[in-house]
Amino acid sequence: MARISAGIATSHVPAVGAAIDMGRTDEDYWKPMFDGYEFSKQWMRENTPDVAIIVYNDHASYFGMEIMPTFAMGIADSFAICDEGYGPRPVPVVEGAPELATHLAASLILDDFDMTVLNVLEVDHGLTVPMSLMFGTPDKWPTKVIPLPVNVVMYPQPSGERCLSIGKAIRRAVEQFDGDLDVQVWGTGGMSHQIQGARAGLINLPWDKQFMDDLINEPEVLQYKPHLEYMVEAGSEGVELIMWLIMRGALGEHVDEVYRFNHVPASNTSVGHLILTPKEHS
Amino acid sequence: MARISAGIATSHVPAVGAAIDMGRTDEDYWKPMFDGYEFSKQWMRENTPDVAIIVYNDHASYFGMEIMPTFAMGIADSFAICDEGYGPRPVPVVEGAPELATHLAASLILDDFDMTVLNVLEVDHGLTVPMSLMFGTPDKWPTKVIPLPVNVVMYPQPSGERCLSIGKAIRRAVEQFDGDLDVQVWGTGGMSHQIQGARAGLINLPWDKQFMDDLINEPEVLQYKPHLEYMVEAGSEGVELIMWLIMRGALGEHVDEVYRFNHVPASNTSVGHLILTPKEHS
Amino acid sequence: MKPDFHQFDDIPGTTIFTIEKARAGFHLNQFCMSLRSAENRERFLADQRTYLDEWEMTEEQKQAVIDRDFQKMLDTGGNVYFLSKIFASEGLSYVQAVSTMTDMTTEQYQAMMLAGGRNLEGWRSKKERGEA
Amino acid sequence: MKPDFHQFDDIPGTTIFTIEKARAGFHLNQFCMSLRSAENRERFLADQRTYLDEWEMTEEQKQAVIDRDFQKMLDTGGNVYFLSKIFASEGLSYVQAVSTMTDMTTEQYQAMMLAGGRNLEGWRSKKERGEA
Ligand SMILES: [Fe+3]
Ligand SMILES: [Fe+3]
Repeated sequence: MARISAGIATSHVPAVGAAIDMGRTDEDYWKPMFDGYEFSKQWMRENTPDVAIIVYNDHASYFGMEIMPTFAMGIADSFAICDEGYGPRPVPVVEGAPELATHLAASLILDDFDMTVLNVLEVDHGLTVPMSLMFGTPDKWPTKVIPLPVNVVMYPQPSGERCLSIGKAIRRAVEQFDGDLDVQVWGTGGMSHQIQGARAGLINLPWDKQFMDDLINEPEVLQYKPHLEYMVEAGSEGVELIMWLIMRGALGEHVDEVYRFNHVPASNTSVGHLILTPKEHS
Repeated sequence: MARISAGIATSHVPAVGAAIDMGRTDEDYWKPMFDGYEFSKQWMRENTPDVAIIVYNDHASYFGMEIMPTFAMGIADSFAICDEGYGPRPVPVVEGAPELATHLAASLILDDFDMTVLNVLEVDHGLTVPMSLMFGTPDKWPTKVIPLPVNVVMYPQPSGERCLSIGKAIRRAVEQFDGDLDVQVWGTGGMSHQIQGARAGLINLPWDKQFMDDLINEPEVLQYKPHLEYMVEAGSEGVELIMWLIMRGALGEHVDEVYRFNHVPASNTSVGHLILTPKEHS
Repeated sequence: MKPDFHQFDDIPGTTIFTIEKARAGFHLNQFCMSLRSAENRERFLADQRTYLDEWEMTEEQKQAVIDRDFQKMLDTGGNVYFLSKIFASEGLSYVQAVSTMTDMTTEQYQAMMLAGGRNLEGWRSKKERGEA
Repeated sequence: MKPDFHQFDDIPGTTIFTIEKARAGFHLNQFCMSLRSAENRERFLADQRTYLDEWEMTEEQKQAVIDRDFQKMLDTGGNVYFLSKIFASEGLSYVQAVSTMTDMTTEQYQAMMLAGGRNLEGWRSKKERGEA
């Protein structure tokens, strides 16, 4: 039986990827942030999953406006790295987990989630920056990946209830997979940030910390937070945080907090990071 | 207030489009079938809607296997005609209804349907053959169209419950649109047919007729019919009929049967056609 | 709900295009999609082998295309709507192509359709037919 | 549920990319997408007007691109992730480009970020700010 062993939440700031790729992680600006992920890299070495289901959003990198799925899933053997305008990040190609992905996509559709199935997908910083933060700079990623792109860019985004609910369905589906796999679910994006307009640069660290508390302790209440509140309180791009709800839904009712980290700023963003594990018998 | 004034169900056989395009509708083979649509063309002249929401499936015409959405919606100004391998059908370009479509797509996402939004779409015989059957061969289509492509080609298809349910959500959304529009919903595809394998040519007219009765009178029961039954009893391609449930869901609890027609065969297919209107105060 | 990809196995003479089959047939089906343009149809018909070698298909799939063995194409992950682009490129109709997958000639198949189509009796279950 | 595209109107200094805006900005955003290839980035930078004229954008959108007036691009349907391809093609970072939409210099903006970012107080509501 496959099982979900942990959930990871982390911001996915593009400048963090650039800092890694240019070897600038020891600079004064960046060091405090990267230091905050040292625990996680160590923890991840000891808890490397077979497969990471990475919930993220594409940032106009692979998907143009021709087609905008609400929930999609990459079931391919591998996923190339997007050119986001600066040339592709120099990171290894991302290896897929087609057997689990096929099972998962089918299970979700049978559970009335209207998935878009992707046999071809290139992945952007939303997916690769979290991998760099958790795994460093290996020649080959140590885990296989199922990309789960969510529309968080165009209103209307999926509701918080829908996000928590698809997370729960992912948990059920993973547990029904015939195969002994250790699976993690990663929720990426956020925390508070706004990268457009006269209000750009908005950061709301107290709100971010409360969001983390609620995500851990009260996801059934947090799911009803309207998107308008994310946008007002955490900035127009803060609404990415609904993707953390998917990760949380996949962990079951109660969780243990393994690690928590906050840092301001990385580029325009409040960085937040959690490692959670399902509480036994929950 | 916009309102749903009628539902149309019809098969969408490609050979029917070819017969129309080549002017062969008076031939012995075709005449009985086209005669069955004469009432409908007349009725449609008197009941031309402002917008037809056409539920259909793409037949590997626009969508390849790179990306396969479960439910999509075309919100563009217009939709070009696909080249399905024989050159594009010589029919007018299909004009969109972007304001209603935008409202509708957004409403459905807010109701937790995980729509894929299409700003670009070319439409195939699944959409254009029903238009030819209902409107004949005008220089310009008399109605605007919102294409709603559904995955019925790859298992798992959306469940019957999900199809009926999105139909109901379409009804709610149309009624909430600020604008005085007459809207029809068309469900296309079916009836029994199988166009592959040693069992090709399967037709099950008694089953088709029962399906029509149940669609009209017992959609709340019919929604639970498993896809396996469609495939066994109505052929592997008979599962297209789940798209009729979307139309039915959009008509409310009770309907009047304005017209019904069955004919066997058109090419490999049992042809079925219904005109239904919502019963007043239902 | 756990997907059941084997629930279709008992249907005689029928290949259901599942998400698993779609993965196996991906390159075959993408090759078919390329035949939506007149230019590619011409190139394909002019030199099939060369055209097919541009695609990451298995040799079995390529040979099935050259042989117009549609059943083999279904078995190796093809879907009939994709495969229709192959016979459309030669101007063949669905009836002409589909009948090749049955044990009938096109004329016999046409006659069966005109007489009301294939009767379901005897075609519900491989077990009932003694095929399973 | 009826969509409410106006619920965001009271947020100061913020443009929410709705499905309606996405329609208005479609060609602008598709132009931006084209800059994902190095070849197109070069062509664009070599002759911006000619490159822009290949797209069905409004004159207002084209001029906004030439002026690097990102606020105007947002107003006419652009989304910042798409628009990022414009400043990426010149090697600019998000901070450099984003700061041009504020009333600060890039240095002032950087300093604000280092000091903890923009404080939300006073930035919740246009009505509260007397802007509405
Ligand atoms: Fe992001
Ligand atoms: Fe069809």
